[in-house]
Amino acid sequence: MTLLLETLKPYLLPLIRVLVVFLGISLIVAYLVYAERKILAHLQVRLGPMRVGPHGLLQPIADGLKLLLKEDIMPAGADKGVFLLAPVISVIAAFTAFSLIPFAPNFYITDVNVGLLFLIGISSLGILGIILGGWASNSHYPLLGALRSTAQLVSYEVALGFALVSALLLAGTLSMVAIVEAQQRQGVWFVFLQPVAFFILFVAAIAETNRNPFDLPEAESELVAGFHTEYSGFRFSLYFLAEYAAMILVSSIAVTLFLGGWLRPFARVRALDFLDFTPVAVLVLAAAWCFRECFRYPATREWRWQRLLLLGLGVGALGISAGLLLPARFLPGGGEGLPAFPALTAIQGVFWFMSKVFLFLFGFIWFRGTFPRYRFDQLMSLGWHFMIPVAIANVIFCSLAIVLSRQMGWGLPATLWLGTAATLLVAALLRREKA
Amino acid sequence: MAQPQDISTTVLGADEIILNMGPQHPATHGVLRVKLKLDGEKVIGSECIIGYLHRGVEKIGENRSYPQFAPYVDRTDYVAAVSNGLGYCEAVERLLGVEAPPRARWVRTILTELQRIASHLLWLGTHALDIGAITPVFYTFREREEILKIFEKYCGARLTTHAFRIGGLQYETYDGFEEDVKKFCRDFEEKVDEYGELLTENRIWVERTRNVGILTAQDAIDLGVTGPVLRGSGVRWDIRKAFPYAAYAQFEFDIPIGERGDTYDRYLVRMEEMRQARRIILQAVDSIPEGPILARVGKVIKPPPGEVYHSIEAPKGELGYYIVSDGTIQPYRLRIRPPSFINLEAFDKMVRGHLVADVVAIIGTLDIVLGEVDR
Amino acid sequence: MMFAQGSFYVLAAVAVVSALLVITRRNPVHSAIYLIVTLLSVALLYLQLQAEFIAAVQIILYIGGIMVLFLFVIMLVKLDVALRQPPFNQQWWVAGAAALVLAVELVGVIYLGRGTAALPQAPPGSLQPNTELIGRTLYQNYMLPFEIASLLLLVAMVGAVLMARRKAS
Amino acid sequence: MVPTWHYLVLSAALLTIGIIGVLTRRNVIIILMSLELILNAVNINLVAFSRQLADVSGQIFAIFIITVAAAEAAVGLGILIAFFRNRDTVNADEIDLLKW
Repeated sequence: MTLLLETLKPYLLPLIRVLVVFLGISLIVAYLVYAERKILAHLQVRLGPMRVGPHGLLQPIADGLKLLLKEDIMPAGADKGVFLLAPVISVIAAFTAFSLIPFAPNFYITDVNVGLLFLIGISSLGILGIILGGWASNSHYPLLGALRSTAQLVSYEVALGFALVSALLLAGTLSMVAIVEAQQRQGVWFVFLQPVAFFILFVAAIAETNRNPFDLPEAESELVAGFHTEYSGFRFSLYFLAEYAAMILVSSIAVTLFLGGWLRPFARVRALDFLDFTPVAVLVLAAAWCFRECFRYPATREWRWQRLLLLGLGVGALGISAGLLLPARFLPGGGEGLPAFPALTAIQGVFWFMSKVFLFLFGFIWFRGTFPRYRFDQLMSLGWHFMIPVAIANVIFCSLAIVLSRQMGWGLPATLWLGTAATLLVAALLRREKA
Repeated sequence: MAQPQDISTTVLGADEIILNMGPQHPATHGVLRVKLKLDGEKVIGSECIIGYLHRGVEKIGENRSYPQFAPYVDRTDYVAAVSNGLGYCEAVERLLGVEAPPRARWVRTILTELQRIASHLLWLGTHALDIGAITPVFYTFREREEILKIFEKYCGARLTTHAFRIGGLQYETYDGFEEDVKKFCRDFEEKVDEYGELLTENRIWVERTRNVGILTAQDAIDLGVTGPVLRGSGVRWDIRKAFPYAAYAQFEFDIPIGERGDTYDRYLVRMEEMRQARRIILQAVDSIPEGPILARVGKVIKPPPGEVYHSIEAPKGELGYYIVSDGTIQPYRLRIRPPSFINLEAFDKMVRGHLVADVVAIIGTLDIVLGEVDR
Repeated sequence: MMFAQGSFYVLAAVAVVSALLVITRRNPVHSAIYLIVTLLSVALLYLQLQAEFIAAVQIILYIGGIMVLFLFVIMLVKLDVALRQPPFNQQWWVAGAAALVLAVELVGVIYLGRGTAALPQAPPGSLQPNTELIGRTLYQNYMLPFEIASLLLLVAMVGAVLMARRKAS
Repeated sequence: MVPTWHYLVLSAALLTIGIIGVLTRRNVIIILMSLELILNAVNINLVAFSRQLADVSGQIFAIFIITVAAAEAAVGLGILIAFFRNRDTVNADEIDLLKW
């Protein structure tokens, strides 16, 4: 028994991390759907889910249950094995990739020296799930959706790749952890040195995740639901999970590469150290909102459990913030060698990382509420005639700038901005040519 | 002119597939079924299959007395019930040889123009939804709701209003009718600009609608399309100006026309029509004359033998009623010229050579209502 | 160590079995799926050989690129006719016999030469850092082949576009 | 440590399977896939020897081979599509005319 434990010991901590990350991502996906519905609703002068739980907070659970209980329909003439396999591929691809994301300096599953390459590779496996699902359904709409999807993903992967290369030029490494550390060392997030690459990455990320305005593979008004038209119940929810996990994934990649990963904004400015207390402030605000809503709900019997839930949430948030503010000297042993607020310090990385990711996700949702959908040929033309040339120009000019700054001893940021200006010139020329 | 061929019998090439769109599809505006012959994603042939909502309205008309049939016309173009009612009532009035009193005509004009705005709002929201902008539909429904509230206060119904009676109006306007209409018009001006902000200048919107579904003026006339679809092709033809009915002769308004006859032009035409409708309403509501609301038509409506064709400019185009009377209380034959049905004829001409995504844009821009197509 | 060896045999078995399935399945989509399994296990073998870069390239290019292309083409061509025809041609037994002879020969040679191939094993970590090493070698010693390869890709791209393009009728 | 010749045996097995596939299948798509198997078999050899000799050149050549594989797949599938358009078949034994 002890021998077994000894053998398993090195695997225990990674296993716990894997579990925490995967469960966390699943939970975030569930509430991302809720957030999307709520944000879209408020953009569209309506309220969104309000019934299940206070402000519909339990809606994701109800949705999940509903999906799980639905009948798993197999279309006649479908290729059974492939049909069952396809959504699983998508989910596995989306979730495996998270093992390479550094959420905090001390919290990541693994870090390999070709991390970014693996990340792209694994996430590109997700295409297989879409294309096989579309083919196996034995139906025209999914097939068209799958064809669109493949062409779109493959095309925008090129632009995405070049945008990533621009960041790699600055970091000089493929390891995700080292990329963030490079930004820490250079004292500037790469978004300020490579705005064009960041923009291209953002647009390509939207295309890669099939989100509006590039949501052609599942364009509701044209292809009903695209590649997952024939899927229902549990298997549909797998695709759903994969899609939203992929959104979080590309946001995480963008945050790691361009927005400084786990770094706090202005990490070097000591005068802004009070920003370290932002998690506490957020929690206290959330608690205050919970209490206010609790009193705004009608004090009748039928709302009782909803008010209790709000009260519980508020108290919980306050409790967590109190725990975060637990000073080190109250800990057993006096907290020797620990920072002043150990819990607060421990969650800093994850907090800032996830905040930036949420910023991205909000952008995704905002776009969905704003833009019409591109047509397929326009999407392709945008990708090949605009995004890819600009991305290549950016790589060329920025590598030139880096070489120049090394040779001539010019300041790196200024030279890079020069390169960016040249790229923008190319972009303007391309646009004019098109018009 | 190319005849729509029966595409299901043609031999398919290597890259060609037949795609069945509808009758249950999110973007066919009801139960239109379109068979598309695709080369990859390019449409090389199409065939519309209609009739899923056929209720035999015209035949029913032969078995109902004139007033009894009036509620049925509400249910043809069910998003513009007021306009349908106006057309029918005026047709029967012409058959009878009576004219509605001025007050009734003024109120009729106001309500029909409100209905035009409501119908265009519904079109705008769903059209944008088809093209992938999911937000405008909620904004347009917000304004449409205000119009429906006015209808509800006026006659008690929101959708199938049955607002008019043969010979005039059944109900006097309620207290505060003018204020409600004016308030709506005041609010609506900036709202319609708001939709413009969301779409008119939007790159993606312009790219999706420009040069899509071009219908030249000659083709439009040959196919007999009417309404905004015809005007979008640059033909200045509007029955409100050509054969004024109700009280339109009294008011100033412009007829917007397009230049290229593409989907974007039709969009602009309809947007401008909403502004013009507002203009008409504002003129009318300030000058509603006093007086009776119902002409003397007698308790039993029994037109003399004869026939009449009367048409109005409904939101979707020329809505005509052809009624043959044999002197009894029921029409001998009643025929509705539905604008949606005839505009749908242009569909095949417009979609050829476009992509699947354009098909939904073109269905949207034709602004069809299947209740009216199938009757 | 035991884990490493065990995983090699497992991966090798998976690769061979799914390779066999690739050439025996009637439906090309199933073949493609099994080929993806083979390619994935080969990629994992590369990882074991401490060639991380090649492993990543294998996944990105082979699975994310070439196999997606294969699947894409399979979807474009109609398969219903091909599925009903016999999957093997008439000369299958000749080909099988010849291939078998080849296999025996290869394995024999490898087995006989296993001693001569037993050069001193490189110590672990000798090819690290893998990516930098490959990058330097590729751009310093193999610059010309690299450029030629890029030219090849360009030619292939133009050729493929030309082939697949429809005749303007 | 797994001896190098085990990798060679694996490579030989994949090579043979690939060759059988190329020679016996009628479907051109599967023939092309078998070619990929053959190229992979070669790659395994290269990478295994690169490991044994502690020389990165083997991996470089593996990259070149993957490049060639990509080019070959693109051109091969392009030809296949063109052929399918004209003849409506993907069978290798029906490709028996030099000109169509």
